[in-house]
Amino acid sequence: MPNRLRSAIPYVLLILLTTPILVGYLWLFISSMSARTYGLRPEGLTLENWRFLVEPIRSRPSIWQVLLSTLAFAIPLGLLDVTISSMAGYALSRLRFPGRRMFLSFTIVLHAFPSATLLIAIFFVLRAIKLYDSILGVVLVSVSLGLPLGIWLMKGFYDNVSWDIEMAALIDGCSRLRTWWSVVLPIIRPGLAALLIFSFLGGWGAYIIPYTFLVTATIQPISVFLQSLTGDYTFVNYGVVTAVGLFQLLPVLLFYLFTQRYLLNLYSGGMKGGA
Amino acid sequence: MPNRLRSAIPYVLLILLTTPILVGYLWLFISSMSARTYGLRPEGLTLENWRFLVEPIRSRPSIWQVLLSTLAFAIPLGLLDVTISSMAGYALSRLRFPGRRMFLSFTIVLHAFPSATLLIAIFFVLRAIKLYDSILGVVLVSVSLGLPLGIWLMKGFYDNVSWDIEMAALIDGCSRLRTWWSVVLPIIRPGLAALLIFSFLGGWGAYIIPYTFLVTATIQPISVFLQSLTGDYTFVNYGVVTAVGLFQLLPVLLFYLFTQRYLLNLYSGGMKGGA
Amino acid sequence: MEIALDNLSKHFGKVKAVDEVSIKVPDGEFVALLGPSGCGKTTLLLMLAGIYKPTTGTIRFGEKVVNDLLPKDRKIGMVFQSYALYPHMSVYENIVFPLRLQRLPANVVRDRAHKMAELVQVQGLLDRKPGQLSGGQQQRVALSRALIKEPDLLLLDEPLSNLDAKLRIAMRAEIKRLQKDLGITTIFVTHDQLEAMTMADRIALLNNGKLVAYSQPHDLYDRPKTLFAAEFIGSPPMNFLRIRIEEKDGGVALAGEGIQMPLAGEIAQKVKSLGGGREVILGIRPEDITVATDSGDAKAEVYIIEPLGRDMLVDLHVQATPVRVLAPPTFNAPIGASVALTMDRTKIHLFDPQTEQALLN
Amino acid sequence: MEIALDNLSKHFGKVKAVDEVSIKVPDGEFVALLGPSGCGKTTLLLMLAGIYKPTTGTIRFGEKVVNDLLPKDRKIGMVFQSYALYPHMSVYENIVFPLRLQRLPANVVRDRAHKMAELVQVQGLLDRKPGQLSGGQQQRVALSRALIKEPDLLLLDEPLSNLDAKLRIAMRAEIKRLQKDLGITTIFVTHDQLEAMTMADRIALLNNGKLVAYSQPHDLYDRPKTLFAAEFIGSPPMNFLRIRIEEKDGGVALAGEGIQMPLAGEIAQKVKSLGGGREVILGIRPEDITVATDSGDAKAEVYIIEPLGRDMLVDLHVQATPVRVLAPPTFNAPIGASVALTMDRTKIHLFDPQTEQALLN
Repeated sequence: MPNRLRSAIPYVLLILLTTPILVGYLWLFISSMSARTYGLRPEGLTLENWRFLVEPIRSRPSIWQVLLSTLAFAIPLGLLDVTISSMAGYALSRLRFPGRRMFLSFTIVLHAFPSATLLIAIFFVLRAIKLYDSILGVVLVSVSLGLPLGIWLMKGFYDNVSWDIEMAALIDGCSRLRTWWSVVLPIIRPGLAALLIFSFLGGWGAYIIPYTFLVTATIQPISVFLQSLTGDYTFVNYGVVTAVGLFQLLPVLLFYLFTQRYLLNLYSGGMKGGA
Repeated sequence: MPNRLRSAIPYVLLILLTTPILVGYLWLFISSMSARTYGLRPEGLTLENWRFLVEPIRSRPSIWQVLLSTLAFAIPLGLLDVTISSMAGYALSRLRFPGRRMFLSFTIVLHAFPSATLLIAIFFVLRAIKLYDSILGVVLVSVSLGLPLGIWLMKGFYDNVSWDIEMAALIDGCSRLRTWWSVVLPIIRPGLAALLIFSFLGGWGAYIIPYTFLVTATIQPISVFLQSLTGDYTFVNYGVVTAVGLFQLLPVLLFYLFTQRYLLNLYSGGMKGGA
Repeated sequence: MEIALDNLSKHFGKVKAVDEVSIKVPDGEFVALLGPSGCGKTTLLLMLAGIYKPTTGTIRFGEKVVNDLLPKDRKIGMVFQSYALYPHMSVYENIVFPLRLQRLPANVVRDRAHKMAELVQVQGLLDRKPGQLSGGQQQRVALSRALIKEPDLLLLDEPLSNLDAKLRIAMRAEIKRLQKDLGITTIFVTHDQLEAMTMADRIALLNNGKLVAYSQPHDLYDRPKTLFAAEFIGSPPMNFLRIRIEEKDGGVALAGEGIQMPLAGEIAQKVKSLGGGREVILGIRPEDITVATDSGDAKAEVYIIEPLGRDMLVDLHVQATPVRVLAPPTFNAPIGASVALTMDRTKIHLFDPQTEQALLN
Repeated sequence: MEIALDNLSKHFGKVKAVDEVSIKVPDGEFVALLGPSGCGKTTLLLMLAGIYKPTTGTIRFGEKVVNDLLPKDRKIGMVFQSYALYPHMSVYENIVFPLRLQRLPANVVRDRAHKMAELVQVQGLLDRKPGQLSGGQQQRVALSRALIKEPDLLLLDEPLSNLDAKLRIAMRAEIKRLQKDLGITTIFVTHDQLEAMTMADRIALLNNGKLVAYSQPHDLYDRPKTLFAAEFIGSPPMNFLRIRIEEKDGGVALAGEGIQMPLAGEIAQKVKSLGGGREVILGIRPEDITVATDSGDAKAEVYIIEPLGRDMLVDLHVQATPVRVLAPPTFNAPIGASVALTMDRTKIHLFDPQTEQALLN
């Protein structure tokens, strides 16, 4: 029995530590369904907070407009990120060219670079090339910031494809480009899928970049929309905020549920041993 | 000759693409040293913008106070992240326990989770446990958000340590704990160093979390301080902003210069093939 | 120290990795655990090391049951296939690590380390890191680290598999001699029948977690008790032919497709006693068959000839059955040539097709 | 197709991976590129495949210089050590991939694929993915993918190294027979002298990028022209002893520490002509020495005895020099016993210690 008690201790500790988080989520859910809350006790169950689904909140754009903007930002972001990373990663993994080593170091440095520091410089660049306050500009900036990690991850996947397979394709009659397209890319398909999902979800939840470089409310993505609900008024309607928060969260959760195993690839695929 | 011309094309393209970024940095530097700028042309070279080093800007805390707060945030963040990740990573890599597989999936899902969505829930939790507006609270939140990646990376390093070495240590007379401490940890030391630097620099440049959960100006880190310079006044003194920006950037750059090779370990160490 | 395994089993879920193995290893002997990959030999070794706990059965070191003893309390030394040297320590630190953990006085540690280094000839390497050593040197270091504790039992996991062919032949002899000189009871795991044959005093042959044979090398080679043992030991492997025991005119013969092999004397009596008309499997090693152009026990067609230097390995087909014969280096015949095979009567083995047990021993 | 390499070199920076190699491979022959790891054999193969470009020298396929030809234009097939099957394609798709790239009509593709699958016996596996196949099956698929183009030249990179011991012996014969049946000029790379000996019509022995021997297997075994070749070919390897040619009373003898070996007849004349008093290296294979207890050419001490089944491998020390002898399986002697060795006069090799060239051929 004391042995059994002892083995229970870690669980008790873990439960205690996890409770605040769970309570937070629970509150989120309850709050979105009620007029007011006292702690976790809801008062006045209502769907009023979810009205934003059918009717814009005061002077703001409709949620569907916001959703469209978010997708217009996140989808190109994911596609561009995967396209460029898959090409650059191949070059870094397979080709020997002057400056390759330096480029690799630089890539990883850029990844860990605090992006906030770059914001001012980026602002001037965007203004100069007339892409300030445009979705295209925000996509380009986000892709650039996402590329270092994407390239590294893709390089990891390519590194795991044996040279032999490429040589075999060359001997079987492929050109170099054909080898990449018909033999190598299909092999790293799980990696491509993972990076695509990862980038897309990154775009879905992105805040700083769109917040800084998009001023027109109609083209702002959902995370900025959500933040604006809490920031602009002296009186914040937490019910609505939590409902919108859940609205943003739910598709992400669903997405994770179905694509989790691809995301797992992202790290385990590039690494020996895996999960 | 046409061959030579052809091989020059990618370089020309790359230079054209890189120019805006370089110009941005150049402007940052020039602007910090001059009273005004017309495009890239400085007017009135001055060190006035750098006065914040010796004398607080208007009613704000002194830069050294800010620096201290930043370190008080970033150092514990790095240490805690490494300590916990190195222990959790070992368990995930080496021990078989119920729920391990689920925990692993969950970890990676949490890593890619848009943290902005969690802010509201975290706010309530922090207020409830009385850590709102305290450096400790911000450290705890940042550590939690950083752990998933840290744990995955550490797990990758542990996965690369052969079981044989651990068995050898057990047979040579070590306990399990001693094996971890005297044999396994020294082997993954490069990984620990890399994660420490990575976390520290993450803390140094962190913005959203400290901005959201720290209100008292004297305990805000430098990135929030920097942002506050641009946000609060109708007239923004860009000269000062760029000087503070450079002040934040320089130590980071220096740090990278000297620890780059550790950071390279972070990804290449965990992956087969490496750089 | 004498080691005794009694009905030892290890199950992983539903898989019986080791299944009721009983072995006695006399004090000072050198025993090989031999078998194909997945036969449970490594699991067995790790149970001896204390890394795995047996599911059932007992492990005895001398008189003491050690099932629940931790590895560090077992007085064992082990050399891993990968050598498993600590990469962050120098060779000297690697060798003395087990003694450091025992908190022995510094001068004892130093003396023993130098004696050990001399024994395995790594005196000149003490300051290096393992990464700077060749495979052979790493193995010597691993060996000295395992021996410095003066263990009661030495365990070796595929000790030669990471060495190149030439070094393997040299280390084989050296390890065997070292074991004989020190007299430490030693158990090693290998998948290579030649390694087991050459090094071990006794071979425990395992298959699917079960012990199929436990005897001396020459015994295993000359008188295999099962079809599996006959097939596994020896290279090129033994030939197997499906034949029938035929009694005719008081004589006895082995007959099969393309085979007619009359017997005489003692062997004829033995075979006769197995029963006429019985279907059996004839086993015969490549060196016990001679090839001639005229007549013999079987008619065969040359499939291909492979020069081994010392001999010619002749691949033949007796009808559809492949048969390999070691012929003198002068042997020559074109592909497809018809030849006759004569088998050495004293070296034939017969196996029951169902039970796979040897019938003549 | 005849293949000719003429002064072929490949430099990587300052490293000469392949150094002025000239070889002619007659049409339809099976040639092994043999050597220790890092000897340049794989680099040479990849130059033949068109993956690497030669630094200097020429490669000729028939009459045509192919130095600058892309791999896909060379009409070659290649089987890689890792098999290099495309994991996302089925076995059938793997096999027909080279034909698809040639845009052949669908029915031609289908017919050839089935003929090929039958030849290498993978008919039943066509719908599987490579990941579902065993090593041996993967190799057959790789072989059929290489052969379906009906190449002029077949390249094999360590074709047997990923197979287990038993399968290796079987595939060795099968690949050799397939090559003979199809008559395709074939070049394969191996580090295993036994593989080269058994499979090749001709062996190109490489060391440090240089060609050290190019001859038939039995020639390389019986009459090695250099010390390196003598050492590399044969297992257990040849024994080497430092001796001196002594002329005494008109007779001639080989003498060394613990060795006194009088010669007579033809060999005596040959050795005499090398010059009395000359220091040379005596090479003799383990099977050409006999062990006796009474007297012989050399006195030796038993170091350890290793049973091989068919023979006993006796490790001896002649003074400090290790010598290995193959003795009959009945041989037995305790460690440290004194024995006498007699060497077969007709099988001795002498090498110059400086030039490492053979002196008796």
